[in-house]
This record gives sequence, C-alpha cells and structure tokens, in this order.
Amino acid sequence: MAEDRPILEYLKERWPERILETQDFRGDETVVMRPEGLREAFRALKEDPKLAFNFLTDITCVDYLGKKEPRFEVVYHLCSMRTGRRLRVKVPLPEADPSVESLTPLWHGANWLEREVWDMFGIRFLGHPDLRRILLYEEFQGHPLRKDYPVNLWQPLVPEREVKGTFVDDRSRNKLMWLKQKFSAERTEADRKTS
Amino acid sequence: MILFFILAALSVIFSLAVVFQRNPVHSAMALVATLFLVAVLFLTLDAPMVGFLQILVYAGAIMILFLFVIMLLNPEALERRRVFWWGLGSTAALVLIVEMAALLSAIPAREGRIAAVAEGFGSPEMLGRTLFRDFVLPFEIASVLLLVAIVGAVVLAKREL
Amino acid sequence: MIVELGIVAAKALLVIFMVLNLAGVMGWVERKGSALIQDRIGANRASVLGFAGLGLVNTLLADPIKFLMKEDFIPPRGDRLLHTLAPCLALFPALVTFAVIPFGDVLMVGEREINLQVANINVGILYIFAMASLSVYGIVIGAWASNNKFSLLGGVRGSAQMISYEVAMGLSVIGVLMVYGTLEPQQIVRSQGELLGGWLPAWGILLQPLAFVLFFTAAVAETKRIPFDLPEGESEIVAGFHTEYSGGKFLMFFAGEFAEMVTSAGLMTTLFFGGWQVPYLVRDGFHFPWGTIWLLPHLAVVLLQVGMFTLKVVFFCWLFVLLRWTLPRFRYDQVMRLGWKMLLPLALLNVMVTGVVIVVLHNGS
Amino acid sequence: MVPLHYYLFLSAILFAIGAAGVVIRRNLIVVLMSIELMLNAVNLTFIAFARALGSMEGQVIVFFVMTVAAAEAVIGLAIIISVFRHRQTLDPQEMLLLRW
Amino acid sequence: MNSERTDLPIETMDLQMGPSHPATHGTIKFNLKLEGEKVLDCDVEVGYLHRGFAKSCEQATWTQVIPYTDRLNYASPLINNVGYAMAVEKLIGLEITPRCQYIRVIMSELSRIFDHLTCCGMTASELGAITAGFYMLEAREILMRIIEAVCGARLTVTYVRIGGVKHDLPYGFAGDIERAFRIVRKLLSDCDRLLSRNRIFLDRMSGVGTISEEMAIAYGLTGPLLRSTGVRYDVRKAHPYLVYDQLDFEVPLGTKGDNYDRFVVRIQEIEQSVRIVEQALKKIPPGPVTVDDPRFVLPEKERVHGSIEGLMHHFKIIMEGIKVPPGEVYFAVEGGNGELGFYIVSDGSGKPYRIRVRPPSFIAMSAFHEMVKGCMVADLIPTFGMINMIGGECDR
Repeated sequence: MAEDRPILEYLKERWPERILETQDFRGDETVVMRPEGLREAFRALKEDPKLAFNFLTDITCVDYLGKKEPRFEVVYHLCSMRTGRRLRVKVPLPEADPSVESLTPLWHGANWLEREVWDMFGIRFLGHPDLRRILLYEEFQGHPLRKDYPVNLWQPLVPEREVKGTFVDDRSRNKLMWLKQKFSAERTEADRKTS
Repeated sequence: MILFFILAALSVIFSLAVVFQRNPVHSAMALVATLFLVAVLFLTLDAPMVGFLQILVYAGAIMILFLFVIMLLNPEALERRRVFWWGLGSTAALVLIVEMAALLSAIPAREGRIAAVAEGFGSPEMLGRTLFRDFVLPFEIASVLLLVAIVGAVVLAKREL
Repeated sequence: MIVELGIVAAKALLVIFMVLNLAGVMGWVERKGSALIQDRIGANRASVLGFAGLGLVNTLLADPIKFLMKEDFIPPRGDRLLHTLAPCLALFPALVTFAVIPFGDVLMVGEREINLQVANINVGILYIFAMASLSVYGIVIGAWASNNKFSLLGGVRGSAQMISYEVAMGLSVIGVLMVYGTLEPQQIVRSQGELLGGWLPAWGILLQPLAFVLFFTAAVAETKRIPFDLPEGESEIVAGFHTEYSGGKFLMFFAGEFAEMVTSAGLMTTLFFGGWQVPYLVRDGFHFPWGTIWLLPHLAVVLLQVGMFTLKVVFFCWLFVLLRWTLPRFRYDQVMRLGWKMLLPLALLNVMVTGVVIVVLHNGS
Repeated sequence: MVPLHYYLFLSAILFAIGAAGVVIRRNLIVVLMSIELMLNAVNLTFIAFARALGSMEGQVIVFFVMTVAAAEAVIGLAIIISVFRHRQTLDPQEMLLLRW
Repeated sequence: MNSERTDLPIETMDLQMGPSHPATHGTIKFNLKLEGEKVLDCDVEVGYLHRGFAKSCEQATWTQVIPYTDRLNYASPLINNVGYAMAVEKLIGLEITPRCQYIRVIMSELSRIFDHLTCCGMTASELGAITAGFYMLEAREILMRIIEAVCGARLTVTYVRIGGVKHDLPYGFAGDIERAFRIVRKLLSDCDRLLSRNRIFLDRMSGVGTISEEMAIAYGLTGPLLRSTGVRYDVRKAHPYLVYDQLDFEVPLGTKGDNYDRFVVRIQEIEQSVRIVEQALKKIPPGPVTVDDPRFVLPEKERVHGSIEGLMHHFKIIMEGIKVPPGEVYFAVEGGNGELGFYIVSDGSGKPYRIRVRPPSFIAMSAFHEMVKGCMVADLIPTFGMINMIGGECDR
C-alpha cells in the first residue's frame, strides 16, 4: 500500500480546489470530487501519463437519503491498463439538481452506464448523446433505486405499442392486437346490449 | 381438340388477369400461368424442346426476375385507373382482334389443316442441326446480345462499381 | 388404349406413393439419424409396443395427423390466395419431376413391354430442369404473401440462391449429356450398363467425376438443406419463407423439401450411379467379367433392378442427412460467391474438357 | 387435329391483350410483363407455322425471340430499378425527364 | 463510379429482431436498419429480463443475497457466488481458510468451462453446426453432474457462504473430475475436428464482428472479448485473488478481435481452466472449509438442535443477518464473460445498503452496434453468440 499512496497525494496536490476528500479503505483508493469541470478532470486522469486511468470500469450511483448531504453520490471506477491500479471517484450531487457532465465523449462505454444511472436514479448527464431509459420502459414512473421508491409500488403496465417495422406493410398490426380489438369491440357491443 | 380449347380458354383468362390484376405480384403469377399454358400448347405442336425451354427460361428465370424486382422495390400495389387510356387500350385490342379474325376467316378451313410431319420433328437433334448449321451467325449474335445485356444490367443496377 | 392408360396411371400412382412415403421415412430418418449422430435418443414417443424401430410406421401417420390438427394461420395483412397457393407450388414440382426418372428396365408381362418409367419424354432432362425451375415459386410467393420481413428476406435469399445454382446444375449436367449423347433418362441409364475395358461399369461418376461433385453441391443447394438452408436460416430469419405457415400448409412445405431430396437423390442415381443398373446384371442374369454366368428369371432381374435403384436413392438421401448434421450454414454472400465464382467456371471447364476429349476420341477412332 | 388458324387466332387474342396492357397499365413492371406476353403470342404463331409447314426454322426463331426477351427483361428491369431509385415511382407518366 | 451517383436514395428496411427470436436467447431486441442484407445501424434494446436485482438485495440480509447472485449469469453461477462473497469478506476484512480458497478456485474454473462451453456450443449450433453444439452441451452436462454432486443443484447452486462454502467437496471428487475431464477432452477434440478446420465455419467467424483494441478499451470490454483483441487483461492475473497467483496458467490472447479469435480464446481458456483445476486438486490442503468466526458463520446443526446457545446463535444470524461494518468496497473477479465486479456499500446494519454489479455482458452489448455495423444480417448471430449475453446478468 505504501507505494500506492502517492497517487492520492499527487491528485490532492494537483487539484486542491477540486478534491473534497480522499479515502483509502481496505486498499480501495477513493477521491471525492466536485461536479464542476468533471469531464476535464477525467480527461486529465485518462491522459496524464503519470495516472493513465484509461479504462472506465463502471459508473453507478448511491442514494444516501437522510444519511448524507448532498443526497446522491455518482461513483466512477477507473482502472489503469498500464499499472493495473484502480481508482474510485465519487461525485456528490444535490437532490435539487442532480446533474453531472457526461463522460461519453471520453469513453464510449459510458453511454449505456450513464443511461442506466439515469434510468435507476434520475441523474441527468449533461452532454449525453442519447439519454433514454435503458432497462425499464418509457412509461415507467419514477426511478426505482432511489431510497424513497417503495419496493412494492405498482406501475402502469407496458402499453400495447403498435408493431412497426417487422411486417412489410407499416399499417399492419400484429394479430394479437387485431384479435384484442375485435374482442373488445364485441364485448362493448355485448355490454351495450345487456345494459 | 378439347385440350386445345381448354388451354386456349385458360391462357386467355390468365392473360386478361395479367393486364387487369391491380397487384403486380398477382399479375406476375398470372403471366407465369399463361406462359406455362403456352408451353403446353407448344407441346401439342410437336415442339417439346422449345416448350420445356419456354418453361425453363420464361417461367423459371425471367419471371422470377420480375418477382424479385417487385419484391425489392415493393411499389405501391394499387394504382388509379385512367379511363381514357383504358378505353383506348381496350378499343385498340378489340379492333386488333376483329381484324385478325376477319383475316383468318378468309383462309379456307382446308388449307389450315395441319399435315403430319416427319419422324423426329422438334427433337433436340433436329433443332440442334438447324440451329448450328443454318443459323450459326444469328446464334453467335444472340450470345453477344446476352453478354451486352448482362453488362448493361450490372452497370445500370449496381450503385457503385 | 384403356390398358395403356391404366398402366401409366398405376406407374404414376406407384411413384407418387413411393416418393411421398420415402419423404415421410426421411423425416423419421432425419430425426433418428441426428439423434444417432448427437448421442441422443431422438423421437421416442412414436414407438409401437415399446419397439422404437416400429416407430417409423407410427411417425409416418403421426406426423401428418399432428400437422393437420393444427390451426391454419393466415397473416391478417397477407395475401390469402397466394398464401394458400405457395405450398402447392412448392410440393408440385418435387413430385412431378420424378415422372421421367426410370426406376427399372422394362417389365415383360406376357407380350407387353412395360417401361418402368412414368413418362418417357425424349427431352427428359430438360423436363426435369423445367420443373425444378418452377420450385422457386413456392418460396418466393410464400415469402411475399406472408407479409413479413423475415419471410421476405428468406424469399429474396431463396430465389437468388436457387436461380444461381440452377445455372451451375444445368451446366454440370451438360458434360454427362455430351458423354451419353442423349436427353432421355432411360437411354442414359442404359448406356451406363456398358462395361469399360470389359469390367468397369460406365457409370457417370467414373466418366464425369467433376460433374458429379458440382451436381451434388448444386443439388444440396436446390433442396435448401444445410449448408445451403439460407432461405430458412432458422437462427437468423426465424424460419425464412415459411415463418407464417402452420398446419397443413407447413406440412406441404415440409414434405416438399423431403420429396425434393428424394427426387434429387433419384436424379443423381440416374445420371451418375447407373440408375437401376446392377453391375454385370443384364436382362437374363449376371454376366461376370471373369466369365461366370448366372441366369435369373425375368421377374427377379426386374426386382433386383428396382431394389438397387431404391437402395441407391436411399443412400443419397442418407448422405443428405449426414451432411445436414455435420456442416454449419453459409452466409448469403458466400453462397453467391461459391455458386458464381466456383461452381459455374468449373462446370464450364468441365464442358470444355469433355468436348475436347470427345472430339479427340472420335478423330482417333 | 386442330387447324392452324385456331392457333393464329389465339395468338392474336393474346397479342391484343398484351398490347392493351401496355397502353392501360401505369406500372412499368406490368407494362414490361405485357410486352413479354406479346412476344409470347408471336412465339406461338411461329411454332404453329413451323408445325404446319413442317420446317424447323420457326422453332429456331422462337429460340432467338426467347434470347431477345431475356435480354430485354434484364435490361428493362435494371432500368426500372435505377429509375425507381431516382424518382420513387414506377408510373411512366411521371417520368418527364426525357420529354422535350 | 463517380460522386453524383453516391447520393442516390438508399432503400433501407427497418427490421426488429427480437425480443422473441430464435437467436436472441436471453431476451433482447435489435432494431436494425438494413440495406438489403447489410446492417447499416443497430440499436440494441435490453431490459426484458430486468428483475430489480439491486432493489431486491437491499431488502434481503447479506446471506440472502447469495441466491440472487446465482441468477445473474446463470451460465456460471458459482463465479457470481464467489465474487459476491469475496466482496463482502473484503468489506469485513475476513480471511478465509486455505482449503476453502482452493475449493472456490476449483468451482470457479468448473463454472468458467461451463460458461465457455455454453457460449461456443450455442454459437456453433446457431450457425447450423448443431451436432458440434450438442457435443459441447454433452460436455457441459457431464460437468453439471459434478457440480450437482458438490452443490446439490445444477444451476442455482448457492454453494458459497460468507466466510467459506456450504460444505466440503464430496468423497471421490478428484476421481470424478479426472474421469469427467477425460470425456470432456474427447468431446472437445471432436468439436475441434468438426469446427476448427471447417472452411464454412472459418468463413462465418473470421473477420466478422471485429473490434479494434482502442475501441474495446473505450467501450470497457473485458474478458474474452478484450483478450481477443490482444490486450492482456485478466482479473486473475492483474488483480490476483484467492490462490490464482500460486497456480500456473496462461492467458490466451487473440490478434484481430474478430469472432474467430473470441472462439479460439474461449476454447483455449477451457484448456487453461482444466489445467488450473488439475493443479488445484493436487495442491489442495486439508482443513476446515469455513472460518471459525461465530459472528458470520452459522453454527453446526448439532449445536443448533442440541443447545439453546446454538439455537439463539442460529436465530440471530438468520433473522438479523450478519453485521457488516460500514464502508464501501469494490471487488472484481474474472467471470465467464469478463470482469464481474461487486460494488457494495454497507451502513453497518444486517442488510446491504447498496449492491451494484458491474455486468460484463451489459457493457459488451453496448459495443454490439460497433461490432456489427457493415456486417450482414447473418453475422449478427455469431457476434451475438460470442458475446454470450446472459439476460440475467445483462438486465439484472
């Protein structure tokens, strides 16, 4: 561990105003950074030959509701292919405006990871090319991994979307929808008659 | 004789379908049927070689090409009918038919009778002999024509060479 | 006249019966064969009294019944007429092609000579190719009428593939036709009964080995079986042209494929493996090259010949099955490259070399 | 035996239908198919005459007609594809580029 | 030909492959833009198998999470178990016994063989070489029986515990493994003869789904996908855990980064895994398989049934969960498809505060459109197959 220490020291010296805190727990080195100018900081982490954290392992987020202020912490895991060293970067974000610069211009892989964080926590990534939900469907309400999201909350079902593109004719629908419409029409007809 | 009338009637029906079906795929299938029937007519006329070639070349290759293009382009299946052209076309066709009928009815029935032909008429040997003895030059020209067609089609249809 | 018609009808019925049954048997063989190859048990529910071997009989019945009991589904935006027509178009050529394939020599009943071939056409080979060229329609129309993009892709693949390989197939056969100098299948088979150098049967495979390789490849491609099953390509385009087919119509596609397999096996036998010829067997019995003569009654000779033909056909069908369970599938562009850049030039070369050899031999003698 | 002029009459009907198709239809592919139909009608005449006169020349001519038809179909379809790519239509009325 | 012809409108076709499609084992959907058969663009839609793994874990105790991890990559459940348990142990600071370390290595490597066999076999059978696929499945079946003998289950093993494993290896395990490997090797050589020099298979695989070294790193690919491009990155070598640093094995590398390289890398990794298991079986020391620490490990069954202290001990661990000190760690193991990382946050209670899995196949799928652009429709299949997307892990 002793020879690892200089990285944290070096970072602290380099950006005294940017780094809020450094931690070293069980051999995991962690840097807590301000969200401002994050992309530039990561660019330096990636391209500085001394650091060379060229591999973005993971992006995720933790919701410290009622435990910490600010509430969200976006967590980046970096790894250096050259030195084999890992680094964790944490970026605290306030509840009011949880947005942070996107890293997609630096690493292509950040694209989906950031989409997932948006999907699960509602963190906005500024400058992301295509910030859509990824694991959940578009009609889903809320962001499920936030701590204030109840486990057993009912969600609107996935609506029947018109199938486009599989059939030759764009006007065509699949047979299931066609049958359902037919049956529902018949049922309303029957209901009307009975009532 | 009965066979001829059945074939003739069917081929007329299918050829009408070619023209009047609004869906090009239906038209193409009707044309395939017509070509097939005409090939059978060739067989009744002692031309088996040409008949099977007709199926092979027309039905087997050319029409598939048509279907292929229809499927590739998938153009709007329906088209508006144009009354003027429709009238003109059918009038012209009717006039043509009547004219031909008038001409043909002038031929005495006796002369129209078909005589028996020699043994081996329409066989591959005889066809080959005629083709490669008397028609060598046209045959070669036809092959050049096919080559030109291949090259032309490739140049036209390929987006970039 | 009536007797003649009756004989022709009987022969036609016999051939259709045999082809369809053989196709059904092939369906069973394919399952059991694949199981054998892959260390599995295979179709084990259709056994009779616990004998899996008898399951063959059962499968022949169970398969069609199963298919016919299923819902016949027509895509709501598809073309009803063509959707129904397509399976018929797929099955029909496979069945009628067998009409000109001779399955035996002549059978003498009293004074009457019965040619063991449904139709003796003097341009028989041309007839075969004419009919084979029609089998594309089943695929193309089925694909188009299903109104499904996966089907459409399958149809486009299928039509391109079948037309390409038809060309190679036709050209590879020309060498054989040049050697035997006829377009009549029965005549070709008779010529293969001659002996080369007094002991070697003049089978097509010996005279035209390259043509056989090309023909075999093209025939596999024409039957749309692995490695050429791109029109179906079940993992890529679901089931290709018959994605939207079920029930009886699917059965027709299914049977059509197997019937096509049987037909191409018959064709290969006829052209390259001496058809119904048994080596050294002539009309009155065996005449071995070392001088032994073993006379047989006429009926035994005919039965031997028909049996030999069936055996050869079954062998080639088994070869198809073996191939299917060994090789992976080609890709569309690879199939096209193989057809146009490998098979076609080789077939042309074969025709040229054969021509030169024939001219040299003629001038020499 | 069927008399010759029956065949000729059938051929005339087919030809007329094909000609009508060329005039009536607005789909270039169908127009091309109608032309094939006309060529076929002519083929039928040739074959019928060849049979009637007992000479092979008629059948040989049909050969050449088939060759020409194949070449014509190939080129025609290639042109159609390339036109469709440019204009997204198959209506000959809308192809005004070469009109004076 | 010349420039004015290039601006012709291209007829494209939109095709939706999936979510129910024969090749998309593990439900997924590709929205394709095709020109003829050529793929111009591919938008991947995942999430059809999303079960809320992270949210469920937050409701469960630390031990109850282990069965959930089985269902992540269900082709190699033991590696997931090991990864999770070791992440928790790292957070606690628990040192497990040597025998347990060897057992975990052996079981992880068996799982890796299992995973690679699944991947290669399914890819082969989707390319039409169904027989080769079945041979691999048969080899898989043999390994499955061994895993069943050890864990009592075939797929949902739940074998690893925090602080050890459920129980020791069964009697005669070494002999079983030896016999099984003999059959597996024979089946693999059969597959090798069926596939490796098969021209059709080579043509289908090589030069397809290529990704460059830079792009692979930019997308964060790991595992065989990254190694096929020639990058020597294997978590077992780069960040050694368990006893991997005491075992002799190599990291197979590819050169071109295409599907064939991936296939070869996976097949060679199977051989290396076999080597590792054989070495580990030779070196495995005797001793207990769980740490002797009553805070984290359940008491013996005799004590539970025989004494009130044992029963209370059992009750406390089961009902409240083990107490993990507050903190956060990231721990990664080399999963079947790449770096399988667990980032866990504890607040000191009996339940995890946050568990995040770094899913290798999710990240691989994000690079999928890069691999298939310009390929043909048929090329999607081997590319997707060699990624070995497992829905449970990708969608969690």
